[in-house]
Amino acid sequence: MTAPNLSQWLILGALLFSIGVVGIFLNRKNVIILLMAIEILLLAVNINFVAFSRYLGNLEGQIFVFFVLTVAAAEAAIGLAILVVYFRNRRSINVEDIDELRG
Amino acid sequence: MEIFAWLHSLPPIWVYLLIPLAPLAGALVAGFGGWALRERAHWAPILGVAFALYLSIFVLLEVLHGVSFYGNVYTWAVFGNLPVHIGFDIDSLTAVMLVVVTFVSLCVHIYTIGYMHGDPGYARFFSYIALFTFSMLMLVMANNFLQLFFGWEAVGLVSYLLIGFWFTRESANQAALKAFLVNRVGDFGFLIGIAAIYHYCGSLDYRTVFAAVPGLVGQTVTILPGHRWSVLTWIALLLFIGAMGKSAQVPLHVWLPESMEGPTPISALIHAATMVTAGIFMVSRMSPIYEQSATALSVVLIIGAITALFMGLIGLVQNDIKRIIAYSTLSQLGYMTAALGASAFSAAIFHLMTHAFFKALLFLAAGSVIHAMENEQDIRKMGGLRRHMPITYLTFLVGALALSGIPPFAGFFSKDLIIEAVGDSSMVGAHFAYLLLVVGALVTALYTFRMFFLVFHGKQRMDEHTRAHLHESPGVITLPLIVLAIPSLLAGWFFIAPVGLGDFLDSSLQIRAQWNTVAEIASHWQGAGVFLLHGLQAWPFWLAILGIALAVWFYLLHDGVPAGLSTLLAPATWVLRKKYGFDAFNQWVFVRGALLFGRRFWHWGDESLIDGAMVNGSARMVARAALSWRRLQTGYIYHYAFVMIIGLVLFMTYFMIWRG
Amino acid sequence: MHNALSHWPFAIPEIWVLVMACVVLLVDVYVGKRQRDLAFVLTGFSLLAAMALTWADRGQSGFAFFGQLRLDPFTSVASFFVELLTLLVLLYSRKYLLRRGLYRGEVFVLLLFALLGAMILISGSNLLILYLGLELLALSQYALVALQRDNLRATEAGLKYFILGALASALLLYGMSLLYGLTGVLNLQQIAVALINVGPQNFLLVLAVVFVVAGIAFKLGAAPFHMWLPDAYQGAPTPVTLFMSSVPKIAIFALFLRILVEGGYGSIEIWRQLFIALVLVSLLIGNVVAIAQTNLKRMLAYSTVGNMGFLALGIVAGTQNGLASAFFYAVVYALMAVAAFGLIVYLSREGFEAEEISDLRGLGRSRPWAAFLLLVIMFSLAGVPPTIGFYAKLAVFQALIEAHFVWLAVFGVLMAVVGAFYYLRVLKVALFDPPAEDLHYGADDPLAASVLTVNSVALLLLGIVPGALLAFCFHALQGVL
Amino acid sequence: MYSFGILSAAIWVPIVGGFLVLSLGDRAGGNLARWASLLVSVATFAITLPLLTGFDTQTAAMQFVERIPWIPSFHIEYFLGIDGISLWFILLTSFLTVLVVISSWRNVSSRLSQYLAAFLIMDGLMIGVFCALDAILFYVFWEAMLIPMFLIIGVWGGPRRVYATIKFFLYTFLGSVLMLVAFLYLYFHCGDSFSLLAFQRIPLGASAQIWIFLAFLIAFAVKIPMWPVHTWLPDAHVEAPTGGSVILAAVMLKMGAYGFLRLSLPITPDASHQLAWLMITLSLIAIVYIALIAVVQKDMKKLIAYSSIAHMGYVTLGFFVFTQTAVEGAIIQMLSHGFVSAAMFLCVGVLYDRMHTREIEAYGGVANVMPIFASLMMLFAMGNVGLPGTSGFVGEFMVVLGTYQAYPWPAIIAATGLITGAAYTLWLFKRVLFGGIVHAQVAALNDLNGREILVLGSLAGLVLLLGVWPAPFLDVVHVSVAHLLQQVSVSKIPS
Repeated sequence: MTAPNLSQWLILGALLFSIGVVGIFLNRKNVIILLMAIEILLLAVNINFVAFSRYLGNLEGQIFVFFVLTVAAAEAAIGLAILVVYFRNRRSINVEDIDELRG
Repeated sequence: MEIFAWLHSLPPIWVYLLIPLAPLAGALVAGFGGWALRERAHWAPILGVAFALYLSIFVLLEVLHGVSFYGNVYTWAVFGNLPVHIGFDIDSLTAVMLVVVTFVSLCVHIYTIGYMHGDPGYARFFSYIALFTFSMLMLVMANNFLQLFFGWEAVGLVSYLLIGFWFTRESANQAALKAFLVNRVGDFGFLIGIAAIYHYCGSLDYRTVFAAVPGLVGQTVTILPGHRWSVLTWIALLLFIGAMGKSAQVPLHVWLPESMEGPTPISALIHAATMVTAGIFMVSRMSPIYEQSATALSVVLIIGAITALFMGLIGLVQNDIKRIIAYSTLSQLGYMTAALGASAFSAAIFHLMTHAFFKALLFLAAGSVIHAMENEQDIRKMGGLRRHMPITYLTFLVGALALSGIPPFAGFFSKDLIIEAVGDSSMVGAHFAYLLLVVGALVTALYTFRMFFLVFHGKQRMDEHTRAHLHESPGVITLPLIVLAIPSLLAGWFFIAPVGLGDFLDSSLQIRAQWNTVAEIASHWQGAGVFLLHGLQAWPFWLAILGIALAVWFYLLHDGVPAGLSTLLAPATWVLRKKYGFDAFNQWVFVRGALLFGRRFWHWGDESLIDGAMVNGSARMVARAALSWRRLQTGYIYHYAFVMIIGLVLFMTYFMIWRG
Repeated sequence: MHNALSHWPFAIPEIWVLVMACVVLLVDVYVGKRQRDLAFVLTGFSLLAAMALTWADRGQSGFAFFGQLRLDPFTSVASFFVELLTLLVLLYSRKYLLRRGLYRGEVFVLLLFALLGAMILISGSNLLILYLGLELLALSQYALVALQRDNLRATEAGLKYFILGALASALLLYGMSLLYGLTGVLNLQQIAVALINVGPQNFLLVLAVVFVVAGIAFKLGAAPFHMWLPDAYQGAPTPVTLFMSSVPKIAIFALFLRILVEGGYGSIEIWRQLFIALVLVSLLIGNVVAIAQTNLKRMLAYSTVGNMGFLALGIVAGTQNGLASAFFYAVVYALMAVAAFGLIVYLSREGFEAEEISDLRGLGRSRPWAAFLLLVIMFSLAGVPPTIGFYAKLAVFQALIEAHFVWLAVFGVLMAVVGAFYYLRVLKVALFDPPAEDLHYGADDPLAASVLTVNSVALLLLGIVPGALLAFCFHALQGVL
Repeated sequence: MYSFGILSAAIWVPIVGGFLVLSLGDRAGGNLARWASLLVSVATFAITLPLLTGFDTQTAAMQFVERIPWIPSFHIEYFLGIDGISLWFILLTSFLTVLVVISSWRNVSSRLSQYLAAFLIMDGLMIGVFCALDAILFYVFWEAMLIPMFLIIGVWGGPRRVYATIKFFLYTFLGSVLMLVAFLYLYFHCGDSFSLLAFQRIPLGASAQIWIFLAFLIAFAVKIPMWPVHTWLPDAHVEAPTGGSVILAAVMLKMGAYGFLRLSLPITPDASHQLAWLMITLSLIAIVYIALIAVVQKDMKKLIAYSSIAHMGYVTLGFFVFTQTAVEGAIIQMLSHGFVSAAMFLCVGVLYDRMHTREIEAYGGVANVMPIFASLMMLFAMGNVGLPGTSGFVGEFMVVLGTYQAYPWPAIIAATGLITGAAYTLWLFKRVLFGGIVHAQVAALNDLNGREILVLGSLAGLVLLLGVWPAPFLDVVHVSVAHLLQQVSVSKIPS
């Protein structure tokens, strides 16, 4: 049982990314899920970075990952904040109810 | 003569310049000062025209002494590098026209004082007729086609204004519009003709053009593919279209009878004596061109002859006194045109001259009658007027005899000369034309004296009121009648030798020897007396007598006959009453046609196709796209995200598949 | 190995803005409750100072922090403009914020942080730095949009903007990761070097560029990545729209310039194609759909999409002139958008946003001067001379034809005609329709009024003598290739 | 030749003056604005007069040239200059603006100062178009001009003004943007210069010429307007206030024609020759088809608008037969149409001010109560008909003659305008002025007042002068036209 090679890692990243993307536009239920999907997207990217960094043998990628994680945290915070204020107004976080603005 | 002495001290150009300018000045004074002058407005124009007449006589005398003039006044414009001038060409032809125009015009002016007395448009009327005199003089004095065209259109304008003088009358306006448009049709051809001349001769100046004409012989032009016409024929015919318009030749004659809607003095001056003869004058002027094209001359000859007879025939069934004279004018113009076709230009001019006198006389006399009848124009409501208005009666008789060509009245000489000339002509169609003209003599006499008898003889058919007021017209009206009666009586006798047969006009005309019928006639019968004797043995004279006799029989002795005849010849009279259907044809084809196409183009072309389909159509298309695309913006996050991803995927597939 | 801080002076403006942001935050926390204006004035002052500092740096060039930040003509010119625009936003919105109880410190702080993000995007020279700048800008904007807590539309707009924005950043980030994987470096200069021997056929490169372009297109608001934009613009409080429609455009153009020109110019053959597609779709969607709008803010949002299409035309040209004209377009567009939304801010009052087109009925009679300014703004947006808007389009088309994209230029001008229609419609309502009695504009803020006047008249005067501004912007991109 | 910046003055005095008038507002019942704008317009006219007196008719070179860099980074210059072709139109513009100001003295109800300001600004912009020698400068004036006209029609226009003005704007805008593309294309071909004179010199391939010609064609054809892109004009005219119609018909239409002379012919001579058949066909369609449409119009202004299109048909026809007579005739026709159409629209305005309708049916027998008006309008009608002695004749005459030199048939077809023109003009005249008084409203009409007599009278004088003695007008044009035709005769296709 050998360690997976770069392309396998990349495929994993791509798959995760696709899952995240699909999660965003297939989910009709709940905004929270959207936030989770976004997290998955970022994680997929992180996998890419780490994999590359590992195989290229330089650390920049892994440094990048730390920042991405931080940003992701900030993003999640703001996202949830907005979600809360939205819920206060709309009394719902159902994705299908978010259609005040259109046309 | 010493009354002209002082003029010799002037530079000739001034004299010539003053001839048209004097009436113009009169016109301006009457026009702009009219509101103040009112009933005194006639002085300026009359003085102007009188002065013009005075100068014209001087010019005529000068010309008789062999003085001629050809020069420019000022440069109107420069086309590229070709200067176009306003200038005068003074020769015998011009001189004759000058005198005729100014003389008749003066008579009409004086006559108008009485005739238009009390009309609100008194001043306006005088300014118009003076303006007309100016335009006509410009026309006849022109030494280039530009000025000719200017005068040509200007007289048309004034005639339009005068026909519609009583602009509150619908019929008058209609007639005016019709006159202008029909004339424009002629001018259209005329303009093309000028354009052709400009193209081939590179100038608009008479002498340059005439000098260039011989060089054009044999040149051809292809207007319709496959047809090669002689350039000169093409030009000559185009110019003749103009002449047909102005001189009311078939089929462009339709405007002249209706022009009788205008006040009678106008009918006398413009629609009988002068303007309508512009075509005759023009063609004579262009004799160097016409003499180069037998085809053109034949066309002229035949058109003229047709007009001469068939318009005369219509005169037989008319009941409006002015219209009868109008149709006689048409027929007489036909005679002149026919003369032109036979290269008998001098004869044409001669007839033009005599006709001017006696036709003006007839119209003015008719006007006097109408005046007395309180604007009744229907001869069936007249009769027995001779007792009430002797002067009018006599002068009218003179005119009638002259018109019918009874010796020794003026009309006899000129008309007989024309018929002779056509008879001797070797042109294609000359025999046919001759026949028509000879029969025309009979017809002329018949309708003339029908009118004469119905008006002045027989029982009085007008109502009581009118009869009570019957009276001879005032002096200002009768005086011109008398003045005009004299030349109507004598002009033929005195002028046939110089003008008709003689060489007086030769300086202005170019006639090919083999076509010069007039010279031939002249060689046989020297002088008026001989010619008269010959005329007495010729057909036309006896036919004229027959015509008068018939008229006597029909309208004095057995006045049942005409009715019987008309029932007998019902179809013929119907055709004549319908005037051969020219008017109906124009109405249906041209007027209705134009309106129809106009509406179609407007509604279908502009509104529906261009605006509806193309302009607003594209706008509507965009708007529709806007509304439908806007619905893609559903407001749902997942749709938004989906669209983004679709875009992304398309990008990738583009590169993966199409770019490999 | 030189000292880490050796070149820090090159980053003074960024540092200054960062510091001042924190200062304002503290000031607001302690004295803000009593002295609202203090924070406002302080922000204004810090912006002015930032402009001064940037101006002072003009002409120098070099790197700071081991090439993390770079200073070059473009940096100073672009940051100068973003600072200026932020200042305008601030001045426009004071009364508006006061009226709606939004006149609070966090607004200013967020503005300053967003500005900082923009400035980092402009000067960043390393994928990581650029990413941080982008997120800083984005996160502050999410917050700003949803600032009006009790307003459903605002919060909904915030939510949408946030989710889609996060998705877009993720796309961009993914592209970055691929780029990193391809080259093994994050520094743009090194990336450029590394890409020299990577052909445009390289699968990873294509993928990377596609993702990066998608991310950039989203942030610019170019179709088909524009869907968030109308909702966000319409829902956000107008001053925030004001900011979103101006500053980020320049910043994101800078991002493009850094990644795809400085770093990835080798891949021009790839991204040019993508931008052609973006141009076509954006011009169509933006200009056509705008016609169907009744809400002025939303209409202007679509017009943004269209204008981003025009901007992208310059990018498609891809030449020195092309990029310069695109930058010029971004600047000019930002100025016009600020004026347009500024007018709405100026006219609005409590309970009346003046954001429906019909709200402008009869402005010509009731407020001739405002109507005149509207006239200038609209014709400038439509690109009709003699307004600066015309020269922006002129520059773009000129570059395009220089690069032999005549057909694209023709398509562009035709779309400009379509676009002219909805600007005219606004003018029609404002100038030709009779005024309505029920309309009472705010229009009582001398500050906003004067700023608006200066701003709009500038559009006209710059149109009559555009030489200087044009040269300024074109000079900024000298030797960018 | 050295100039004291006359052209700049002629452009900027009215524009600045316009903004001053705008700032004056309608104080003192607008009297302030009235007199100020009269002053400005007269001053502008006075400024343009030296152009005529100081003009050298012996050279085809540009005169009164002003040339300074404007937008260096694009090599765009502030480059002004005039030759025999543009001179008359500058004078025409400044003169008509004076008339428009006078004619709108009393009859503009609302926002007078803005109205007058719009005209003054437009005055400057239009003069700018006629003397700009830098393509972009030309384009800037060309487009900027639309803005005031857009407002004039939209704000002071009739019931359907919004449709009309937006149609007008978009139509013309669509036309001009393609011209801009052509300019940019030329800019790169001629080595970074926007100078029109440079454009005229550069060699161009056949296909390139065709494309550029078509781009120009759309721009100018819309402006002239030529069939089939003419439909904006009737709407614009009908809805525009009198002054707007006057400027629109008298000056703006000329710009398209001017564009042909200044741009299309010299820049793309081969294409012009190659597509002459197209241009001639379109012109003839305008003369025949449009004239027939004019006959059946019910609205006076619409009728005159259509007649304008027909008359402009002679202009384009004259251009594309390439004979000097025709081209000069076309230019004179433009000038004459400037006088006549302006006068006709002013006449309609006179009636409209009194009865507030343009429907022909609503009138009849006006001549009874308005004799002075009737006689003046008769004169203008005759000018419209092209009667010798009026200005209308000179142009048509020369065009027909010149056309015949090149092609007989087009000349013949064009000459039919003689008939149709008379038909619609005089029929209109008959229905409106002649006949009995139709109703009390007409009976109540009062004749022209002094101001109207001044305006119409001066135009009448010009119509007659140009008709009786066109020589001085033509003298200015000869050399420039000769030079133009020489340019057109030389192929620019690089061998």
